[in-house]
Amino acid sequence: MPKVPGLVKGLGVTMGTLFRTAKNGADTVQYPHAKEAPPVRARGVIALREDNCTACMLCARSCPDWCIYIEGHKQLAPPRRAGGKPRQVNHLDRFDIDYALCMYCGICVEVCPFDALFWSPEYEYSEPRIADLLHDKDKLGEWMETVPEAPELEAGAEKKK
Amino acid sequence: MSSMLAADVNVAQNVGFYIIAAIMVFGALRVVSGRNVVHTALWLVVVLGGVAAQYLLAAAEFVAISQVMVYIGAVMVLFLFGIMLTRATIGEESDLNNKNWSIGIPVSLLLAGTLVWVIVDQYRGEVLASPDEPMSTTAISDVFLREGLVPFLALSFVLLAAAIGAIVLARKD
Amino acid sequence: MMSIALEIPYWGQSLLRVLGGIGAVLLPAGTIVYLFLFKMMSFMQSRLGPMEAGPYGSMQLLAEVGKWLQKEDIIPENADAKIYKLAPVIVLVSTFLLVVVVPFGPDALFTDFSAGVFYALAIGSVSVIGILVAGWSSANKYSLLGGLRAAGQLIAYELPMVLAVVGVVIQAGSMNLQQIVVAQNSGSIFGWDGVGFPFVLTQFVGFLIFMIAVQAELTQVPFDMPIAESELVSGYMTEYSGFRFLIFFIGEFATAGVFAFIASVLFLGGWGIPFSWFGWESLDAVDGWMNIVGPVIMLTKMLVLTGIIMWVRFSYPRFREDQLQKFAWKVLIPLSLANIAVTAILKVAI
Amino acid sequence: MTMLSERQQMSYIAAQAADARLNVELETEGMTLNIGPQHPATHGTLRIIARLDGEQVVWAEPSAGYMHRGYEKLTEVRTFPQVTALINRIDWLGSFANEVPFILAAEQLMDIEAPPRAQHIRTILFELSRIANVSLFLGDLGVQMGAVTPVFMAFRDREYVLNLIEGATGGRFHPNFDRIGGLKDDLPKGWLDETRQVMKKLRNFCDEIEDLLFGNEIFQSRTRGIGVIPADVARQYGLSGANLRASGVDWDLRRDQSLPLAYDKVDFRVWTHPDGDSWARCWIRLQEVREATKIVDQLIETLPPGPVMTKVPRIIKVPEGEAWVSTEKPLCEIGYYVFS
Amino acid sequence: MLGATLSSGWFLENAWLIPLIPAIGFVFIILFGKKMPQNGSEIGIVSIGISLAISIGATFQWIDRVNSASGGSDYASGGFFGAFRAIFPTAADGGYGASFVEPVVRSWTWWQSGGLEFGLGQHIDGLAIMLLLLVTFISFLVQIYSTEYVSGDRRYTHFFASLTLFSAGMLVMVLAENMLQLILGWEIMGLCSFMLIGHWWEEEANSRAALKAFFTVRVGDVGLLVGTAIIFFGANDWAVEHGSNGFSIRGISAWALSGEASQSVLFWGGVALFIASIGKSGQFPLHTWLPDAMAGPTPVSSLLHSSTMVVAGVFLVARLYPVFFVGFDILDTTVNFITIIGGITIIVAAALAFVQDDIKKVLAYSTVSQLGYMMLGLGVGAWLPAVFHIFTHAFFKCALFLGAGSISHSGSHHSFDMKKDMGGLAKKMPITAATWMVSTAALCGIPFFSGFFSKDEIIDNASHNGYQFFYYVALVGAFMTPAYMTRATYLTFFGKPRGAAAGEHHDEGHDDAHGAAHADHDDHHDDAHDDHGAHDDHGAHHGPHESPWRITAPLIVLSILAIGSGYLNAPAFGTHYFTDWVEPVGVEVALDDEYGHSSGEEESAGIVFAAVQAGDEEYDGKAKGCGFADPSEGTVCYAPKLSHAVFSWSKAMPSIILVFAGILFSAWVCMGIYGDRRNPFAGLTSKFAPARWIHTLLVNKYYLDHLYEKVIVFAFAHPIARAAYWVNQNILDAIVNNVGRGGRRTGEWVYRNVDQRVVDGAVNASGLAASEGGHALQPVQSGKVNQYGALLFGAATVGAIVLILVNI
Amino acid sequence: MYAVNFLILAAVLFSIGVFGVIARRNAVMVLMSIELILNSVNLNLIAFAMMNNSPEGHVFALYVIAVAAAEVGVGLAMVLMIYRNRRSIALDELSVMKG
Repeated sequence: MPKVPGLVKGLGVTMGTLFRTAKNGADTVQYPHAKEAPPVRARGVIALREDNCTACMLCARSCPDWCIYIEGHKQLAPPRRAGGKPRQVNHLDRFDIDYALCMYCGICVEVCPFDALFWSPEYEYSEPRIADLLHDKDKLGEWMETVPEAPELEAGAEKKK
Repeated sequence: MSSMLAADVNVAQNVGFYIIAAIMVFGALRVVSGRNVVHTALWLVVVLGGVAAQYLLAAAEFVAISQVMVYIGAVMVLFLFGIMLTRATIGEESDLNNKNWSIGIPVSLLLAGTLVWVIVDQYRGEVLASPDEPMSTTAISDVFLREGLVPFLALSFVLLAAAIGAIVLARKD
Repeated sequence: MMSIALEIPYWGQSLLRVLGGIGAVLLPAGTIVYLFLFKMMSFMQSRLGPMEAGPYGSMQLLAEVGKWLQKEDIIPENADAKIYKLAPVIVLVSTFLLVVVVPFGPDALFTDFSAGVFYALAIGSVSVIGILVAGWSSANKYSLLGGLRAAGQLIAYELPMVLAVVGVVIQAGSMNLQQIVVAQNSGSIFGWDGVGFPFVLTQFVGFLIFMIAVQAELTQVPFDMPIAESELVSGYMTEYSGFRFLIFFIGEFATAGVFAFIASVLFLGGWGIPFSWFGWESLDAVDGWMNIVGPVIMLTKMLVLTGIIMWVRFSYPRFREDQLQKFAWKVLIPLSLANIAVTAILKVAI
Repeated sequence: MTMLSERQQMSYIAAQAADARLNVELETEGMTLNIGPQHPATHGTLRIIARLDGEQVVWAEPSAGYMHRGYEKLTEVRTFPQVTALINRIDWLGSFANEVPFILAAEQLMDIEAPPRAQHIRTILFELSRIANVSLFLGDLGVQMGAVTPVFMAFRDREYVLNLIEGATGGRFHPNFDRIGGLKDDLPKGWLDETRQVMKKLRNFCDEIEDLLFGNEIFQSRTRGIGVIPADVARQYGLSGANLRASGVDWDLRRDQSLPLAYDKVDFRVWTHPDGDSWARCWIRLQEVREATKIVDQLIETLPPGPVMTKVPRIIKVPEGEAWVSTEKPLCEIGYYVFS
Repeated sequence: MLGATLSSGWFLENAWLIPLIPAIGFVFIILFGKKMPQNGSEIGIVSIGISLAISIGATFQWIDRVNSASGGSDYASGGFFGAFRAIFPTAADGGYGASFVEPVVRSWTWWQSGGLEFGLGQHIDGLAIMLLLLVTFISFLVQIYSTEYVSGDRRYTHFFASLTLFSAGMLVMVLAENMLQLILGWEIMGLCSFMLIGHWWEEEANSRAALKAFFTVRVGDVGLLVGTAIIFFGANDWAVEHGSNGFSIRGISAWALSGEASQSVLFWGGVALFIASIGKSGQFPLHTWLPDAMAGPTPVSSLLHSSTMVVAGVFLVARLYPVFFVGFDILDTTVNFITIIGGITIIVAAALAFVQDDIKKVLAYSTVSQLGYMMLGLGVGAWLPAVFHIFTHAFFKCALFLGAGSISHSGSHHSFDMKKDMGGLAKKMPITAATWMVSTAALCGIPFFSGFFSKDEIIDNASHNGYQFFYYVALVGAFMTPAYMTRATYLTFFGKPRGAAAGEHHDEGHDDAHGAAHADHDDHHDDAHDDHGAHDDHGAHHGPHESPWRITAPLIVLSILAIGSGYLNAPAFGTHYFTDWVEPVGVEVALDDEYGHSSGEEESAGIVFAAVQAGDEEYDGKAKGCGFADPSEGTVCYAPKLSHAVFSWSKAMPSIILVFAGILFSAWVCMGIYGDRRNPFAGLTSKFAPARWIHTLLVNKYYLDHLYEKVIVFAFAHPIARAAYWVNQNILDAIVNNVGRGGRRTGEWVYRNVDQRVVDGAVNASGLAASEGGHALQPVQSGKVNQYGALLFGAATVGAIVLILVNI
Repeated sequence: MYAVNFLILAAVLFSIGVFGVIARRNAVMVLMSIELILNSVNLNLIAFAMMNNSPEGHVFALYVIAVAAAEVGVGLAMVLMIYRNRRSIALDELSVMKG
């Protein structure tokens, strides 16, 4: 079989793609009209369950670029059982994450011993000004709603303890 | 003066001629007096374009097109090339003129005067008949390929020699 | 020409011509940009292209024009401002001058030069000056390099283009574009005149050379060294912004359209349909409705040809500068000379 | 008075010499052109001062160092998990491949080894990041030469790979998935099937690129015989990775080195090319993408069950010592010298 | 016989295809050669083969035509197959003085200017047919040979392309209908010879040889152009009047013999054209390029330098023989330019052949010498023997060259040095040796070999036509030829194997041995080193062996022809086919009144033959007829009437004796010098001073190259350059200076000598005026263009004004 | 149209060109002035051709155009060479031929 010149083959590839796109539609997604669902594990934004947080500062310390700001004070909480001694708990005053600095490494989520931090796949939170990317705990709390369930694992995996 | 109103003088053609001629003369003066090399080259383009337009007025269509093709398309590009390759600075240069440019004015004025005098003396009042249609390419090609064949071939050799010569001159090694 | 001339006053004719000229330049340019630059390229890259402005993004070009018009008109500080402003105009004007020889119908033409082909090629070379001074006056080394490359390239590919056309001229026996159209539509292939005699059949080599040269004249890939984005950062257009960039942009695509018009006239039979279909004997016998249908046919052929140009543009990488020059001087020009020789011999022999 | 470094003096002398040469046999006005770091072809990483004679570069000085980000210093004050997050950023296009050797070095220091399933998944992700990296290179190669379409195809098909990586690790560009002693998590369900589909797509992509770009005569004329590095020169200059293999040296750390990765479980070919020119280097990379897809396919079929994490203390305490681990990254050989 | 319709045929009518096909083949080789399975050589071979086939067809049809003219009307309508029967007619039915056979002429207008048409066309007569057949045949064999010889070469395809184009050029020239076409073919050949000789240009000696060949031939080409111009301006008026033009070969021939031509125009035109022949055919003063051109590959040598290119010069003289015949008064005088040159060439070249160590150079000088024979033959009026010698010489010289190539290819490991690398090869290479022997015998003119018949005819006719002195010159040549050929044969095939022939170089490091073998070559022209490319592919080469069939087959064919071709015209055996077929008969031909196209469909170049007037003279030679008297009214001649010496063995005896004497003497001397040390001739050149001088002179080729390169070039180029520089520096640059200074000096001189003695004041003033004038003018010569421009235009304007004012 | 028109225009252009040749210092600009002169000659040729209604003038004008192209080619090559050797194309510095 005679060799087809590369120039012709190249034209063939582009034209083939053209017809494929016309037939099957594009591989792109028309973004504001249609959205791709991010994977369950996608590290979109960090959500905070404030109730669980004890302001232990583990996350703030382990953050590689120190973008988590936590302030808290000790206060007495009502006793767990009626009549008990009032407990001393750390109350969270401020939990801010500066998403302009965050590098989405996920260490904070991992180190949190109280399951207060979660990854949400939510990604539409851009701001016109960079300073507006500093989100406080209310905002972080809102994202808790978008946190999905942990996915099932592939066959052969051992369940985590 | 009465001859100015001769019936076969086409007014529109004359007006066109004068406008173009004025532009050409102005352009030509800019060419020889301008202070920026690239600007003068562009003025030369204007003059050459004007010449082409005059050819059209003179019903010399083919020559006009050749003028555009050779001069504007090739020669001027070469000029611009040459200028840019020999360090054309942006902005004005003061020393574009010679020391003895003052000789040039009387010489050229004298020349112009003489020529105009002779021309007016000889051809005053002679009217060029407006041809009905432009000089046909066929007629020109007939001259080229019959009487003018040998000069045509000679010219092609000249061009070849010029091309080779230019390459030899401009080559680096 | 006659029928129009009788019915419309002179100023009306003039106006029609000006409008027609602008239309003949801008309409194809816009069509090409939308159809090929926006849509075909996108589809070739498995995406959809602009979809928001207008249905299927058809108004995108207007939006872009609006965007460019409102952008700041930046002139670099060291630039030669006068020439910098003049350069894009030269390019666009040469395109407008180019379109006037193209016949769009038996009477629908702007002017009827007897040496129309020659005129087209001559005017086509004028834009070189615009590009060259654009590069020079920008006071930018990339621009200057781009301008010089463009000039060298346009000159180098002007030659094969002219030489490729010579074959057609020999075959048609005329340099008049209208005559060339007539020669193709009234001819016959071995006595069969069903499709006329488009010169692309006999002048296929010439057609190929012509299209390659057009590709290079338009500085489209694979001959886009002058505006190579990854090397010269758009070359001579580097410093241009806003309105002046728009002129260059329109000029580029308008010239593509006009060259495709000329190519379709030279090789594909132009506006005509084979005269035998309607029993026309000569140009005079052609019906008036061809003045309306002719431009449409032309537009179709033009779109096919520009489609090929753009298709190549979106598929190929570019040459290196020396390869480009070598290709012109060592391949195309000898080939086109051989084409001329063969055509001349066949013309005399047959 | 400013003191010139020796290197600056040398470059000054070279510039003078180039000027002198231009003056002697100059055809045109010489031009000194600065390419980069803002030039589109250099991506902010490199600056080349070139001296041109017409279209010809007669002298050039590359000036590197724009990408130096001071990792060494940054890592001095961070813990091992934090460093892992930073290490991701060394090569943005193949991040996972950055993590692996570092983690391996740390494991070496701690004298632990990840379980086999983790090793397998590491290898899969490692090869996926190779695909993501090199396929973009292949498309971008076209853009640098003026071909606009290949890069879109590359982006299109790289997207599938990135989706895979994101699906498994959560991070598209910076997975940060590797942990000392294993992986952060196991693969999600359905991932393996999807991977199989994507590998098919990528093989198709390789064919397309081969037709569109590599088979193109213009592309070949621009790359063949350009920048030839003979095998001995390549060895002397210490080239590594695909560049070395393009010079005909059969050297691949994946095969020639035994690390706790799953490369010894798969059958793959190490491609070499005798030419050593630009084309050979591109071609080698194309073949490696193909090869990587095959490796991934094989690994998926042989994925062993089991845990993905060994027992490690909660607070990682790396014992004092030093370790050097190098692997065959997408671009070249990368090695980490870890000193604890 | 009168008005007998001449037969013609497709092949004759379309003989123009013969050069065209190789030319097209050339284009194809260039375009597609490298992609072909055999790298393009098959295209060359096929195209030459087709040409050969057409040539053969044309030859048969020409023979048919000749026979039909001379009454063999039996064959006239026989067509192609009839021609077969016509090849060897029963007896010489045409005989001498047969009727004129009209050449087959066709021409097409190429271009036209000022009423002058320049045509391309074919002019087929016996001479052209003979050479067409010869060239295509030899080219065909050489191409086959080359496929083996240069196989594996880096520029294999280009080699075949050049070879094919070269053949096409020669064929164009042979066919040429007019002088311009002849020049075209001539120049194509010149160009191709340059490419072929310099085929291995990487070695400087080769490119120098190519350049030398090119430039030397170019010197002659100036003569060709000048001669063509002279002849054109002399002939055109007459020719146009008779329906042709001054470029047409027939027009020129007819004009030269018409008696209306100016003798001086013919003489100078002839001189100029003969200078072209000298250059191309390597005659005496310009022969030096030919041996150097042996630097080319051997097939090239055999094609260019034995049978085609170098005979182009001879062909030119033969083609325009009327011009030379009348211009040089051939047969009327006992000495003329052609004979002088031819005679000198025979002796000089033969002497040089004695001292060459390089086998190809021996052959080259032998070629030069043989070309001298051909020229001599033409000069003494022996047109036919000279042409016949071209024919026979082509076969045996080609065989010799190819044999030399075969030896170097398979016997001496790409060396051509007879003393170093050959000897005793007869046993190792029997076929090559046998063919070599046969060809040598033919070259030497041993009876019953072809060379004898042609060479002896020349010698005989020299005497017959009254050129007694050159008869002896030719006899001396006849002695020298076998002598040097015997030497070469001895050195190559007999004695002890030496050098490469003994297989030495295959010891370790054969490159070193190789280098040593060539270190003391006086000029490194041979292609041994460069041939390694070709050599690499037969690495299993152990010592001398016989060459493969693609080399031996042409050798065998050629050596058979080296014997057989002579019998085409062997008066000793009463055959004179060649004479009948080739010689144009000198008879007056009636002109058609209207130079129109009355003779059928073929478009003629102008002069049309309507009827043939009987060649009514008795065949006795000189007294009357074409070339000796003006043709009568209304008739023209196309060829001078020549007589042939009648062969007799007694007249041939001197040359036969000399040939054998030469062989024996040479063999004796050779065995002495190269074999047996006790022989009296051993060490002759070292013992005996005059011999040493002669040897030195010969080794240095009479110092001709020194003359050209050192003396002429040096004397001209350097002094001219220096003079130009000097003029530039001292005259042009400072012309006004010198005017001033000269004026002042004049003034001073006058002041001192005249003024002091004669008139004081007046002269003093004039001297001063000159001096001051010079000074005043000096600034004008500023060297600035602008200023010159100002002066030019200013002066022109002033001059114009003055003119106008005067004329008002 | 009057013949004088063309002829006078040509004469004026010619004189301007002559001034350019005399006055300009830059070799390229001298070449440009020469182009002016050549074009004025061409104008004359065309005018006379129109006067005689014959194509010869056109043919000569075309010859002139072709020769001018050759002249520019060689001229600019020389300018480039001068520039290469002397780093300047000022004509009054080129006085090697000074007497």
